[in-house]
This record gives sequence, C-alpha cells and structure tokens, in this order.
Amino acid sequence: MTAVHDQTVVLRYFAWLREKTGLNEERLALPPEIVTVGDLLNWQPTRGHPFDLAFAKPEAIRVALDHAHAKPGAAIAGAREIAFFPPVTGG
Amino acid sequence: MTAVHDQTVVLRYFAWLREKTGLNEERLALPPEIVTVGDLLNWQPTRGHPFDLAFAKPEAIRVALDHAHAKPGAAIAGAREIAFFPPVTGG
Amino acid sequence: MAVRVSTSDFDISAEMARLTNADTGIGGVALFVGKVRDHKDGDALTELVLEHYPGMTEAELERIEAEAQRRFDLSASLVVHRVGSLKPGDNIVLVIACASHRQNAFAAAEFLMDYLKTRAPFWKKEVLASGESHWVDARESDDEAAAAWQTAKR
Amino acid sequence: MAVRVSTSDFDISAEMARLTNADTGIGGVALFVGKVRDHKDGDALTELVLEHYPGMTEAELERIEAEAQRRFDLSASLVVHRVGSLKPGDNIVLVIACASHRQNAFAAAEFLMDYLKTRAPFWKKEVLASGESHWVDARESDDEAAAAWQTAKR
Repeated sequence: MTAVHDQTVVLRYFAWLREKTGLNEERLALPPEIVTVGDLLNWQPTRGHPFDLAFAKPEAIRVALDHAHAKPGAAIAGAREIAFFPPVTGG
Repeated sequence: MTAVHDQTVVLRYFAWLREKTGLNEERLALPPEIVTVGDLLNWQPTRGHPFDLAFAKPEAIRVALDHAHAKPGAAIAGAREIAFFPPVTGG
Repeated sequence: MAVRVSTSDFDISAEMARLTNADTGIGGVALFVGKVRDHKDGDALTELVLEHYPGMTEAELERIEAEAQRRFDLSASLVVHRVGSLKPGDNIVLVIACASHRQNAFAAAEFLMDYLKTRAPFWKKEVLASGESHWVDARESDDEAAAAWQTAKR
Repeated sequence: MAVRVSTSDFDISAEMARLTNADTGIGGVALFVGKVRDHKDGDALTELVLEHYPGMTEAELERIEAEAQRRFDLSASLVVHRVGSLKPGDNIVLVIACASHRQNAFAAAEFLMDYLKTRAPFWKKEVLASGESHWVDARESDDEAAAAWQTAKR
C-alpha cells in the first residue's frame, strides 16, 4: 500500500439494514484508520442515529466487498463497493 | 394345507427368459414335490429343451409370486401367477 | 400419490402443476428425469427397448411410493415410467416428490429412484449402431444404493 | 451453465429442454423447485417479498454453479431465482443439474440449493394475514447443510 490514498467508497444496504438506515446506498470517504471489515462494522454505530441502531449488533451483519462475501478480518483496501446485509435467506 | 390340491399355475417369462424359452406364458400343473421358489428354479432345467438352456444359471433368475418379489425359500402354495425374469434394469 | 406406465412422453411442467396446485403447504419439489444416453461404453446406441411386467409394475411402484410416503412425509408424489422403443435423448422416467421442506423432497426422490432401479420389473435392451443388441445387465452399484436405505437412519 | 434472476415465473419443461436438447450424453437430470408456503408456524402467509443485491447475486450464483460443475462433472446446469412480490403456491427458485448418471445429478442439485441458501444475496420478507410483516431469519440448519459439503469426500 502506498502512503496516502482516498478511501472513497459506495456503501450499500439491504433488507432490514436498508430499512433501519433509511439508505439504499451512500458515497463517502472512509476514515484512514479503517483497515478491515471488522473496523468498518465497529465504526458504523459511532456515526450516530440511525447507524447506532442499525449496527447495534455487528455480529448479525454480513459484508461484501465488490460483490464477494468478506469476513471481519478481510482488508478493505481497494474495494469500491461495500455492502451490508443480514444473513441471506433465499432459495 | 389340506392334503391334495391341484397346483395349476400360470408361468410368465420376461426379457431374455422370454426369448430363451420362446414363451410369454404357459399354464400347467406343477408336480406336487415343488414347494418353494428354489424347488421351482431347480425343476425348470429338468424339463429339457429350451428350459435346460434358459434356466442353466438359476442364481441369475428372479421370481415373483402373484406380482410380488419372492426369495428362493418362499413357499409357492396358493400362487396363481409365477413369473421368471432377470434382475431388473429400469429407471 | 400416483404411478403410471406409458408408451408416450410426459410433460414435466404439467405433471408438477397437477401435484402442487391443490396444496400451497408444499415448500420443496424434487424431480428426477432419466434419459436415454447416446452411447454404451464405446459404442453408439441407436435404440433402447423397454419391456415390463404389466400388473406387477404398477403394484411394485405403488409399494415403493407408499414406502417413500411413510419415510419422508410427502405431500404428493408421482412416478411415470415409459416402455417400448426409445431413442437417444428420449425421457425414460420421471419422479416427483413434494414436501414441506427441501431435504425430505430430495431424499424421497433419490429413494424412489434407487428402489425403482432395483425392484420395479422393467428390463432394458440396447440396440447399438453395429446392429448388435443385448439385454442390459443389472448394476451392483444400484443394489448397493438401494441397500443403503435399509440401514439409513430413517 | 447459466444463472438468471427474474420477476416472472419459469417454465420447467422449456428450461430443461433448452439444457438437454443439444446433449444426448445426459442420462440423469435432477431438478428442484422451491415454492412459497401458505403458512409460517401458525400464521397464514399472504405475501413473500424477495429482495436481492443485483450484480452480486449473479456473481455469487456463477461462483456456486462453477463449484458444482467442478465437483460433479455436470453436462449442464441452471439456476433461476425470482425476486419481487410472490404469493403462496408461487415458484421461488429452480435448480437443474444434468449429468451422465443420476448420483452426480442429485448431489449437484442438493449442493446448488445448500450453497444458494447460505451464500446468494437474497432476503425474504414475510407478510402475514394479521398484517404483520418481518424479515425471515437465517436457519442454522441451512448453514450446517452447506458446511457439510466442505468436509464431504468430493
């Protein structure tokens, strides 16, 4: 990784996360201290209402980086689209 | 079982047993000493040509009594239709 | 619950609709279609002739279906098996198992096929491109698949 | 090999014909259809709303299908999943797996469903006759079914 880069990403929300945040998606620059998916899940509720409620139980939330499932330890560097959603229930 | 009874049955043949015997079915009175399916399988080749050839390997032949699979030890008393065929290969 | 022996082809969508239309408690439907393959080992196959034992076939299929119903709590099921002269690509057999949940539907469809293959009185004769024809031998692997259900948990 | 997300229903016979018409080496076709059930525990269900993540859904279904192809040597396969507003009795999902023999076809169809249920980004919202609605919780049994494939022989 080179020293400074802009972590501007699109964040997307689905199912009850979409309803609780009131957002389909948002574009923003993430703070540089956010390195992993886990960092991101812990940062979300610190943004205040409605993110404090929507992300009150980060362990119940799944994350995808650029359309692929990602675990809490995964690095977000380079991701352009990050999605938050509950465990899937299709089929 | 009462003492004397007529063991007149219909014998049916399928697949290569039908081809080797040249018979779809025949009606006959079985000798009274034939008690089980195994007895019947051992008796068939003693009838001479073409039964000697068709029943040369009785262990390769399956038997049904009145439309139900029967093992060599099963008693044939009361059966009205007895069928002979190779192991099934449908599906 | 129904079984049918037929010389003509089946319409999968229509058969499934007939089973499920009346029952909206069905959540999972597993289906299997067996088809005539175009080769046997190295040789090209030109025709498959299916013989059966009328009367016993229906009786045996009904016994197999009743056992599947008992084991897997099926909402509905169907077995259709064709007989007569078939060509490569033709459908041979259709099995449909409907249940509340997918696990029972899948297990029942596999059970029906495993038992049908080892107990229902059908026999296949293969006609090859060379002109040679022969009755198909039963496969030990089919007997083993059916036997495995006898020691299965349910 | 194909995946499709659709608001409209599918025709099972037509989909299967499209997969099998070109390939007479196919001997077994296993299919699964998931349907909307009319109740949830004690309550009558009036509507099922299916949301998904366009783009990721297709990518994930393609990954699942490629893994099934690798494991089970499939001749052809298809996954169709509906989204939007569905009613009791409506079809939700169709999976088709075509192989030379039935064992691989069955195993692949089960694998596709188990993985689809735990990895493809779809979410169900149930609307009950009482007017109450809620997002469906993921089932632990589905996670266990998918996890079992990771320790399976093949």
